[in-house]
Amino acid sequence: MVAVRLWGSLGEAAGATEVEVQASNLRELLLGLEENYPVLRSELERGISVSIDGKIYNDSWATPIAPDSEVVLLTRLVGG
Amino acid sequence: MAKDEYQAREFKVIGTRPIRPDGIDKVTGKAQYGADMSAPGMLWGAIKRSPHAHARIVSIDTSAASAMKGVKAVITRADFTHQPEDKANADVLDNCMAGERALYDGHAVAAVAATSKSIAAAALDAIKVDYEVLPHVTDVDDAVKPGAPIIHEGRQRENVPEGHNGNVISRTAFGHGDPEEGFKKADLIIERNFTTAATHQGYIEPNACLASLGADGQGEIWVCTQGHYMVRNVSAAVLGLDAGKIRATASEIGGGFGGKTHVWQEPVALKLSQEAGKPVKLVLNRDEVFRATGPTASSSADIKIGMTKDGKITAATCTYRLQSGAYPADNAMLAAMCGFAPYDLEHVRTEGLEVVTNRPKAAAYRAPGAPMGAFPVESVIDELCQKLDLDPLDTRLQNASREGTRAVYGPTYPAIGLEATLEAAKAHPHWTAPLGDNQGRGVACGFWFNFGGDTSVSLMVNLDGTVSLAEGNPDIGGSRAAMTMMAAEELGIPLDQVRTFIADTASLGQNENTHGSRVTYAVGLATIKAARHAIEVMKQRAAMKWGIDADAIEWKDGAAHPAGDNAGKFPPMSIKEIAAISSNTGGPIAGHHEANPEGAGVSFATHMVDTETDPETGAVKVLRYTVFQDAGKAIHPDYVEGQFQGGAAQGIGWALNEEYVYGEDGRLQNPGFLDYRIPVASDLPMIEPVILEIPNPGHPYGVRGVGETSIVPPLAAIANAVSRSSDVRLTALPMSPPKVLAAMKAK
Amino acid sequence: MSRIHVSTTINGDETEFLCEAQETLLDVLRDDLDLTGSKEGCASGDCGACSVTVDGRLVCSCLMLAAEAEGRAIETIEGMADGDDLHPLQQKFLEMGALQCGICTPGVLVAAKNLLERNPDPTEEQVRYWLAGNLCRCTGYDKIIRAVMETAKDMRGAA
Amino acid sequence: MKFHSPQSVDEAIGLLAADPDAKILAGGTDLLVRLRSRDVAPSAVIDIKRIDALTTISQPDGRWRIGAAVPSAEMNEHAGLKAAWPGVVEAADLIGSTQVQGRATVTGNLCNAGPAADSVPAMVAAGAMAEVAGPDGTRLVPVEDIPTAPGKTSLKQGEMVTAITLPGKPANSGDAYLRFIPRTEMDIAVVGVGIALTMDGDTIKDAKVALGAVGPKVIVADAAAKALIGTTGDEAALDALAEAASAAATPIDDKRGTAEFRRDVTGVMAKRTAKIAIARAKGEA
Repeated sequence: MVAVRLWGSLGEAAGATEVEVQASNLRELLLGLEENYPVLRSELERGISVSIDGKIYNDSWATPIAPDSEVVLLTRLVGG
Repeated sequence: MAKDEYQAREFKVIGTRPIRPDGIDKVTGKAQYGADMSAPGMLWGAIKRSPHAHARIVSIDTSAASAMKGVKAVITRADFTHQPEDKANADVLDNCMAGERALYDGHAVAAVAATSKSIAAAALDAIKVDYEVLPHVTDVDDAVKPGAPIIHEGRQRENVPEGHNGNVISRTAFGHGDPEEGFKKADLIIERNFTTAATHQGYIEPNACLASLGADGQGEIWVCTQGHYMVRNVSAAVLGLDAGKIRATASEIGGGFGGKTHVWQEPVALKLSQEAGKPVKLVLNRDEVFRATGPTASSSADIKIGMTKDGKITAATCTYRLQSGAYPADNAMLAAMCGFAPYDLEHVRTEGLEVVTNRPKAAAYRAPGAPMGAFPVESVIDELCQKLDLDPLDTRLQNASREGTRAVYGPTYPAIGLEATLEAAKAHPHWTAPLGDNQGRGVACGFWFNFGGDTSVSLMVNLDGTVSLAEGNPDIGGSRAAMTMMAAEELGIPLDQVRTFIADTASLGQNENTHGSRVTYAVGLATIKAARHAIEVMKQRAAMKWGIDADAIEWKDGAAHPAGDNAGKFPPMSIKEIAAISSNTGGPIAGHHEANPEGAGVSFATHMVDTETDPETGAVKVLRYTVFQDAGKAIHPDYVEGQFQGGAAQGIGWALNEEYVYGEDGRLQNPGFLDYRIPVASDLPMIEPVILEIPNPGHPYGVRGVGETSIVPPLAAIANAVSRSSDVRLTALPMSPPKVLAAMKAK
Repeated sequence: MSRIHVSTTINGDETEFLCEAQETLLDVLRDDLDLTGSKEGCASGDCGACSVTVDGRLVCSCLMLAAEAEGRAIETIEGMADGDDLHPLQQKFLEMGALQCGICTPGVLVAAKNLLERNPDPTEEQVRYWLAGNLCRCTGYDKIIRAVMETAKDMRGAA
Repeated sequence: MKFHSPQSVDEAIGLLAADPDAKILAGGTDLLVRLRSRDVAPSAVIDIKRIDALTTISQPDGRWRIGAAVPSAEMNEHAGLKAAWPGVVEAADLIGSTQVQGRATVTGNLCNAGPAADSVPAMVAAGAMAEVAGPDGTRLVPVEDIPTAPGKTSLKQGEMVTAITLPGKPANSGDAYLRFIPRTEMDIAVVGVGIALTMDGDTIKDAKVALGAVGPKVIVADAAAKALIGTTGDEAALDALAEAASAAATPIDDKRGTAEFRRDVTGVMAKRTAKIAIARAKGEA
């Protein structure tokens, strides 16, 4: 299981600052979150970024995640 | 975790300052920008805009305009028969052409195409629009008050708690620890409200395009934009067309800074062309650029920071309200993520509220939201230092984020370069230079995320051994030079043997916008990998000629060499020689790379500025300015320096004089460069760029994006300098002379 | 509507065109004569991107009616290089990276050339004030000012 | 719209008198902006730059005469005029950018009747007269009497200003103009102060103070001038000048500055301007 840290207001909505998901890559992580945590669905639909061990990923499903990885959900980033 | 891309090496080309490949065209007037292209049979487009901040469109009578000689098409929202399902695209459509309501002064309500500019202008005058004027709100703090006119019913996201009115579209909160506990440990707490005005990117080239669309849905668009793929994709979605049937070609782009990362008028040009059956050129004028293309959000922030006597920040909170204009955006969220990112805080909480108002849709301006995030934070830290008699650089170093720090937005930082910029600032002669009367020195830090995104590059080895490199990102400030250099470095050939082109949307796969400080990082990475791919192919071709295994060949100095004596004795085979036999060895030689690289890494900067305040008029003069920022690896240092200098200059304008001024009637009062006061040459000193090079592990050469972070620190750096030169703390931007003088008089 | 016939000299070439009375010189240069090097950034004389010289005098071509060009000698960015030989300012701008997006560059070059013709040894302050009407949003002006000063120095040395 | 380029003043007046909707085109730096923004839609423009008499700076009968079509850049390049009336020339040199100065005229600056016109307070302080030609002949009108309100002038149908005249420089006199703008260039004045004065030894014998951008039209601040006359221009006199100048200002709040700021800065600018004018009168600058 991977511990996934939620950002402040998302944690408020989920009632927890962390949730656990069975995942070995980004794709599995996103699917697991969507399936198990309906409260996250609106944010997932709007798009999110994910920090894995301090690096920020937007899209790449194949990005590996180790069981002890630090995984933090982020709101989707845009630039200028 | 993905493996590091970075490998230390000696460079031959990288880090030098060659003349940019597109340079001659740009100093001789040959380069073609958005408005410079024409087509046979071309018509001139023009847009009629709402003079009201908020109004119901009762009716539009286009009959007189349509009847005019030379008028070939007149369109209103009724002509856009496709309604996009996606909310963001539906907003783009509504912003390009108002539906039931005009939501801001300058909102498009109709458009024409005519055989001349003057006929098009006359036709706009002939269109009669009947408006029912509605109550409006343009100020972010007014918009969140009970009883404010609500801009959109039913758009509030589920993440907004009870108690906020409908103009608060979204709420996002970040942080960790327990700030209330932290504040108890503070010796001094400062709590204040800060505001920033909306500013425009102020690119000198007005938005422009030349569009052609047939009844069969096949079309072409020539457009000045930061992303021609984005323009194609969004325009197709808005009009209900197949993206693949439209080819978008990027013109040269005369500045963007985030403002050209959106679609503002291209679907209108395409629709006019389809109606008229002819190509249509649609060039906005400056007034339209200010009124109808996205400026930044204005902001209001309530901040509270506690510090101990010896400079430790014990807790911090900040609520940011950013007005996103007439349509939802995510700027407050970014402010709430970025403001405290430079600091290692045990107890921190931020929240960002996205607020809609009757203003043009806000867009990014370099690092979106980050300057508004940093201004209150860096101002209050400085004020704490002043009141506690602490050194502002040492105090920042003491609290600086470093490897292992948990960021306010959640993750634990890997190795980052903030401390390096602070140490460089401390060691620089600027820090200890003497100051005169009414002069002060300010410092501030800034943070921005960089990112990668979809990238597609092709590298063609031509029959004569020269190289054509195709990339899909408009060159906004020297990126052709950077790509050419990376390709030449990797291939081991002279720079003049490579020419880089910005390909149209039919020639390469999807490319993300030129934004997010991504191009030198992501397109550079793809360029290097495309070159490596081509090298692999060339090694195979040489292997075939020599009758040895490709693994027994190494590539150096632009040629295939046998790898050691065991591989056989062959003279090196140059790229030219390999290209000459390509038809005999398997056909054309090309390398390509398609990826979504995600190792951009985050970026920090520290800025230092000296100002002098005129005690009698409140005028602030910038005397000296130094930028310290990590570039990872500067490919072409001139253009890295240019990004540092340009961002700082824009921040200076934001800090001192630039603002959107709205009247009671909700109309923009200063939609021109006369009264929207961007810095002129005589306003500024030289801006010294100090490039730090701490390699980014996510790029083969260590490149880190540099385009955006430089606009983050100046707002507070200048406020801090003004505070130290005139003993007043300005909390509302811009720090225009009337505000500074009033503050000094109130002291 | 009847159009006005204008005979003028542009970059040394005798040129004739027809224009409407309200058309500016910039309109005609760009839309009728295909001299698109002069840019329209504001159409109000505030940005300088359309800078040209008329009888040697630096002006914004957006603030001059095309009909006023009758009998005048106009120089635009397209006339600055002598064939393949760049003007020293053009060359220096390239060498010193004094442009980013390049949209203001033609106007800046035309204005800087006019300055150096009048004052071969300007101070930094004089360069900054002379170019105050040429807005640049990319560079912070630093490299532009340096390039003009360096060119002036080179040209003085060569003279 | 028609375009006329008359060769003589009489021809220009004939065109103007015959067409009430025609506009004079001198430098055009204001007119073209207004044409483009569709703020005005004249039936014709009358370009006066082909009228020789309007394109030169001359000195008939000891007075300076600046033709209505002379751009401010030419004023700045005229050593004699600059030596005589440096304040007027500096004010003209502040109108817009280098490019704008290549076209803009002080006559146009006056006739646009903009409250913030830079050259007008300087000309008023210097005692400039407008040479007004019309169907009934030519008359000389004090410059301060040309604008009557924002965008409005006292010119009658068919009349045009053909030149600005300035007296020959009186002995021991000096003039100056300063304005306040938020940037260093390219802005419209938030406050403008023109002062011309004559010294008798160390004493100010005569002075005229004119204020711009702090009222609907240029303000002749007699009380401010009185604060200087009979003094040496010492600190106390300058303070009195500042106070009187601020008191004479009748500014409004707008996008360029608050009324309070303008009132305060009027006094500050008056002091600074007076110092320069005094130094010039004494031959020290």
